[in-house]
Amino acid sequence: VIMVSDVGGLGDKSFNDGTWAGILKAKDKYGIDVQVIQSKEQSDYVDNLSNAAKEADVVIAVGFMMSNALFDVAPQYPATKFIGIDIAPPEGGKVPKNVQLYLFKEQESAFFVGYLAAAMTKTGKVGFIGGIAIPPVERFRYGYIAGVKAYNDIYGENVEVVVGYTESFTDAAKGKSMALAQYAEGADIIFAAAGACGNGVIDAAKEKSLKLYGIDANADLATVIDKYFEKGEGYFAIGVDSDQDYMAPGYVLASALKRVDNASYYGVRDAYRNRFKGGLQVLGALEDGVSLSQMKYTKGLVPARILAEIEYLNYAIKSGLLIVPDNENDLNNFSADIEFPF
Amino acid sequence: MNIFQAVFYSFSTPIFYKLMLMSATPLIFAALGGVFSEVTGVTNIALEGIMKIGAFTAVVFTFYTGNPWLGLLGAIIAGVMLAWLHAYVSIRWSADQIVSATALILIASGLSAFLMEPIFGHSGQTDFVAKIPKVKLAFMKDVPFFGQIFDEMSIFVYLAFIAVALSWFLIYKTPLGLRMRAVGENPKSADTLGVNVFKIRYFGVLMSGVLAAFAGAYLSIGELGQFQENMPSGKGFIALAAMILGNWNPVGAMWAALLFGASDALNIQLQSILDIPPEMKALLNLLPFVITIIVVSGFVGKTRPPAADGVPYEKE
Amino acid sequence: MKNKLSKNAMNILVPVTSVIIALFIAGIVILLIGKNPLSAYWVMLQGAFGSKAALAANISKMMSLVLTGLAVGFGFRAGIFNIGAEGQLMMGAIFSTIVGLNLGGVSPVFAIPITMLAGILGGAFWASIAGYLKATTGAHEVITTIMLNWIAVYLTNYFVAGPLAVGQGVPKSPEIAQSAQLPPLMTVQATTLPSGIIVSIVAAILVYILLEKTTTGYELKAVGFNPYAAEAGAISLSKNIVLTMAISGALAGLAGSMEVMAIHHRIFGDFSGGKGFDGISIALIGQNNPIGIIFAAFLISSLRTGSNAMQFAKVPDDIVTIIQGIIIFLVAADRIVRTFILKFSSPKGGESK
Amino acid sequence: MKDIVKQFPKVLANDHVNFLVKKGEVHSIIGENGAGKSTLMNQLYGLYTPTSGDIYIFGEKKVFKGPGDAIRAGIGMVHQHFMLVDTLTVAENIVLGSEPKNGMVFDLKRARKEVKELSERYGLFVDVDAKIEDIPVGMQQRVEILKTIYRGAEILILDEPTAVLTPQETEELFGIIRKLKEDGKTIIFISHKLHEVMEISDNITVMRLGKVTGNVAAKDTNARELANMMVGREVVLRVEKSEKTPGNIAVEIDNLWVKDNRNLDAVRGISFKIRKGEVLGVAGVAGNGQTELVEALTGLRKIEKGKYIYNGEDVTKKTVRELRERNIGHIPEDRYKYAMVKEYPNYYNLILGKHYKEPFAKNGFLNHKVINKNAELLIKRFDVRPADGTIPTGNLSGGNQQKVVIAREVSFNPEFIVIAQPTRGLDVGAIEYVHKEILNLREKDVAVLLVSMELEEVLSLSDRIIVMYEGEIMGEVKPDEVTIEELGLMMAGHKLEDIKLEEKLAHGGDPIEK
Ligand SMILES: Nc1ncnc2c1ncn2[C@@H]1O[C@H](COP(=O)(O)OP(=O)(O)OP(=O)(O)O)[C@@H](O)[C@H]1O
Ligand SMILES: Nc1ncnc2c1ncn2[C@@H]1O[C@H](COP(=O)(O)OP(=O)(O)OP(=O)(O)O)[C@@H](O)[C@H]1O
Ligand SMILES: [Mg+2]
Ligand SMILES: [Mg+2]
Repeated sequence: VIMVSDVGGLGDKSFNDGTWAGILKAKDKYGIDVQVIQSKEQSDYVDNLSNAAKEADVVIAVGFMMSNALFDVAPQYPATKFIGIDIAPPEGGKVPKNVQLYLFKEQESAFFVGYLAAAMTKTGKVGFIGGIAIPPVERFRYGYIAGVKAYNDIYGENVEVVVGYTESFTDAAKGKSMALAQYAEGADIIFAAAGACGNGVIDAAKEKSLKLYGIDANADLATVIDKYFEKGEGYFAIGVDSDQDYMAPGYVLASALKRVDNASYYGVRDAYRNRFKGGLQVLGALEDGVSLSQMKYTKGLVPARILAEIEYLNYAIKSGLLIVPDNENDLNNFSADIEFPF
Repeated sequence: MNIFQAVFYSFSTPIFYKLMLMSATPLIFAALGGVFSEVTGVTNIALEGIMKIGAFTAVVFTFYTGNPWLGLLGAIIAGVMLAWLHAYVSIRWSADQIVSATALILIASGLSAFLMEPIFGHSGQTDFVAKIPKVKLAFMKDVPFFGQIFDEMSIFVYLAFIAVALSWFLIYKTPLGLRMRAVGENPKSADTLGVNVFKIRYFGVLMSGVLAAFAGAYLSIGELGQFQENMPSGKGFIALAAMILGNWNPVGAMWAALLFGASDALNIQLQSILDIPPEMKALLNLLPFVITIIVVSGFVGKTRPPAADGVPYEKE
Repeated sequence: MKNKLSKNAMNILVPVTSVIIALFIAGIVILLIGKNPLSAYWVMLQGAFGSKAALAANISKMMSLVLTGLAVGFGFRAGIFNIGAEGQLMMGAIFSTIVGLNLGGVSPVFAIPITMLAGILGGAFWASIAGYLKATTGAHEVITTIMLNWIAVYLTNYFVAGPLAVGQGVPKSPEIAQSAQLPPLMTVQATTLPSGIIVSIVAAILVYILLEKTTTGYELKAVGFNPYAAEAGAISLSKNIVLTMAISGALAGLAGSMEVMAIHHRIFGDFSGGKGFDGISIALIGQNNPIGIIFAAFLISSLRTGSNAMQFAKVPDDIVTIIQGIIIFLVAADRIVRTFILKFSSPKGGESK
Repeated sequence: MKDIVKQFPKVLANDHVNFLVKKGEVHSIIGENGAGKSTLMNQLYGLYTPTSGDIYIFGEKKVFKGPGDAIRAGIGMVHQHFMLVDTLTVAENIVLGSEPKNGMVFDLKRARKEVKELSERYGLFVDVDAKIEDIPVGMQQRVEILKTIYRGAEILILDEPTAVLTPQETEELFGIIRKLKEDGKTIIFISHKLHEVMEISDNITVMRLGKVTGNVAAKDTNARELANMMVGREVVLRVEKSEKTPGNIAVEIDNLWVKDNRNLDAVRGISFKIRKGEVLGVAGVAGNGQTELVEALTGLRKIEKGKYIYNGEDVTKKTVRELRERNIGHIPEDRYKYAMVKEYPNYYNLILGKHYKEPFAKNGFLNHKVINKNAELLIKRFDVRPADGTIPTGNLSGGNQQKVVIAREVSFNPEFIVIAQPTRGLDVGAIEYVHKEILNLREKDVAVLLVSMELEEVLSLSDRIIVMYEGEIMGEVKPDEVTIEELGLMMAGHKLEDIKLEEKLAHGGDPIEK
């Protein structure tokens, strides 16, 4: 199995790393040979995919950037199986037989964190920071705003969302500045769907909280939590893609997960068991494709009722009772028609 | 709020000034670095590369020692080493300074990316390390407005302005500075007076390594606490522009960096204030660049580099 | 310097030696990480030249590098540092795409040149902004072109996510009309040998002719060497500054146009991938000479293509970035290499300097 | 200096030169352009290392690693091309490299004071706070001399110090040299102007093609003999021009106002006419608006006010190209900067200005065949050496560069030509040649505006002379009706009428007293 990364490359703490984790899991289980090839620029994709196709039985293309290259290369190597992570079908909609695509319902995990943020805000304002307005980022935004709306509908509140774009997935300094600006405008929880810019957002949350709590950077989690309750407020970031809660325990409220690891694992597993079908699969909460993080460090901060509500929302989504909007139109028409059974 | 109200509102908030300073700080350091190098007649478009290696080494040293001040020291060492390469081939071997700098940018990014795996066990971004603590000014706390800007600020911000003052002093008020300017303007003339042109140029280029390393260290251990592969994100080039816009003068470079920082802060704040569609918010990011172009062409006009900038000096 | 080697031999020997030294240094690094440098380099060589597909991939990379190299080099000849090829390339790509999208019913005989022209104009327009500002207000081109680069990046993002967006996934425009696409010269599986390479070579020759055989070239070079004398010699500085920028931008715009017409058939986010910046080193390695630039571009594209393959020998690709850096560094420090060569070519040991 | 050999990559610049200077004398070196004078001195100053040979200072053998060593050995040098930092002030330039300090700080106050004192002591007036780029060349020259004295030089090398000076300034300089000599300093003086050499030196060394060809005491020789020793043939030191009646008016200037780089009025309402076949000389101390006048007439500088009529047409607002199209030629004063592209081969520099026109170009393409042919012809006709069209013009000696420029402008067949400082820095042979060419133009009915600081030159070539002072014309005279004294007064700012009036008064006495 060879994985071809996009220009983000390994170490992005996002879908490249996630995909790789899934592959490693499959490796441990089935004892297959694995390798990763990194791409430096757009024009490397065709080249790298072709070379990989000659070497490997299964080639995994990671990232939406690679879609054109993938659909050019795959038909040329019918004997090789291709797995596309976060890659949408071509415009015609016809996916080559030897290609299995995985997409994600980012809006669903964003919905959870949106609901959570709305429930947790003390200021009535939450933030969203996007990188570049590409479709996955936009789906995160739709879901996030829908989550806030749902909370507003259910509780008759009026939590607002401040939106900003860094126009970059790499400039952490800009992410931090933007987070500080949003905090200054009254937001106290910010969800960053902006790649590595998000690290800056997390840093901003930590910095603001440290000041508010009057503790220093090395304070342990217990102190942080105590202080939160003592002050009755705090600043939080919300992570994206992978579980980023550990990056600043106590300051990252939760992460909206996109389980690319599961996707790559499913793909490799199917190929190994000769059950590879080809086609498109959109992984949502139901398929364990997206979810809310474990909230290992922050669960104690959230009222049990809210956690229960989110659990129920998860159920509602999985069972189709609730459909989270994935475009501007649906978002505008969205209203949460939910009654909690408790 | 309409756009004008929003702009005025921005100017009236402390956070605007804070963001401006944060955004300007790395630019000031790097632009000063550029000034030092170019005032002695060696162009240095490798600022981006030096910043990168500085940011990276700062994290590595902090990672191993746990002490971010040693991290800063490491950054300076690495920055000076990279700058030395530039100096050595530019001064000793009359190399094309733009090519040499371009090469160093590549080497810096190759090296920092490559070393991440052996040191941290993964690539892309490093682990989080300790940051250089912020300066808290207790007496500022209750001062209205200013208190909120200066209550807690990275020491780099203050250092940047101190560096501006020191650089200005060094370049315009000391014998060394006089010689630097002479060497950048007319090396032959300096040479005929027994001034060691090569030494002075080495000094200028190495200083640019020190200062650009500060810029890099600010980004990594000053604010974020980690290094990411794309770290300076083009700030080295913007610093280059700031240096030119500031007419190769430390104080001018500072104003140029502040101008850029202010427009960047304005962009970020407007996005947080204005209720406009997402596409429009994305386009607000153009603001700093458009403002810079307008300022350079509308108000600043022609700037004048040191006459021997980029010209290797050869004896005989 | 008493050298027995002819100037031409030196011009070839220096880059070759630089490459060898760089590979040697990198070889040590590869050894240090426990890999065999020889086999790694063998894979690299295979990856760059070993097969038709490799060569095609190599040349399709080279295609726009020649053009951005020409763009920057052309500016240097006239004394202008166009650091904005990156943005001009993107503007060329945007213009070509927009025009190419709307030429559905038009015969290729018209559609191809029109689309190409659109890209050329797009790049020229973008660069002319910097040229015009320099000529009228004295605004330094390094500042303006750096800023225009960023603006072009954001505009591209805006177009592919907004007005031109199509489909899901990558923010991208639709494919341009079939009739506006440049057919490949050869297809090896998914890799094509783009016919755009011919355009690049022709452009290099045209630039050569422009510089060496025309009054325009005469004037541009004069302005580059000595603007005062040029002015006294009845050459308009402002006209030539704008013209230089426009032509330089046109070449970069053509690069974007070729990427669209011959390879991707559309524009998408993060389009350039640094080709404009590569143009700087390529121009200087090729000594701003159009023919030299062709070879310099080939050198860089070979390294890039080979490096991709080298990863299959489990050598991290960052090594290749380092190798590239070292090669370019040694090209800059060509005198060190020259001294080195002389030392080795004369048994008594050549004199330094 | 004993047996000095200096080999440059392509040229043997000094070939076993022996050169001896006695303490306390003024010793001149003369020789054609490229004879190796500057090279020899640069070795004495530690800038170049001799390929072989030894240097002895006050009897002691010295090896200089750089100018620093030479300075410490008591040697100072004023270079042929000024070594000044344009953007620094006079005081800063003078103390550069041995700055007075106050702790760590550069003590500018003391520097200014010391410089002022020195300048007063030797009568070398300078404005210590002015930037070099803003002061006239004469003052720059004084700055250069002060630089050496400031460092306590005992031996002063002056490499062509008078090339850019007015006669008055030269006289001042000689006064200074004498004063320095009285102070016991030793002076080495290089010049192409033989009468100066005769006037100031004790001993004279003549160089030719890298070798010393003669050594005489000044009192035992004369200018003519020196010229012949230098060039190796008979030279005509003063040209004779033919009697000639000028034709119609070619150029008419009326109330012309032009600004300088600092946006101050440099030319202030001057008017004159030039007829065909007439040479109008413009005399004056440099920096009195001549440069701006020249640039205005050739389209390089904007005319603020006034009229510029050429062949009956108003060309006040025309561009350089439009003026060149009308056959107005230009030989600029700064040939390195304005007259040629140093990197271009001769064949390109020989067409600069008409490069876009037939026969050199057609439909935008250069016709290299014609261009080469043109170069071949001109190089032959104007005796440019080496006779090779493909050599970059920058690699020629100054005299030959000037030949290239003249060849080009003459070959363009001008009807009006503006010539500025045409013989600056050239040796006698070359000067003779240039003067002949200017008179040839006059013969061909070209209207000539000749700007020169060399009074001799202006007097011998012009039909009429105007003198400029602070942007105004002090008066117009005929060369054979004016004395050097009168010219000198006008150059110092006295109006011709006033001078005449005073003369009248002096000669006629005071009518009232009578
Ligand atoms: N740096 C140099 N490199 C190579 N050749 C040189 C260099 N400097 C001078 N030459 C050559 O050495 C010879 C002597 O030049 P030099 O400058 O000493 O002449 P000069 O007598 O001072 O002439 P001039 O009267 O024009 O000043 C010339 O032929 C010149 O070509
Ligand atoms: N650094 C150098 N490298 C090569 N050639 C040089 C160098 N410096 C001077 N020369 C050559 O030396 C020759 C003349 O030198 P130099 O400038 O001393 O005399 P010149 O031009 O005759 O002076 P002038 O006419 O001003 O008295 C020219 O051929 C010039 O190209
Ligand atoms: Mg000379
Ligand atoms: Mg000389």
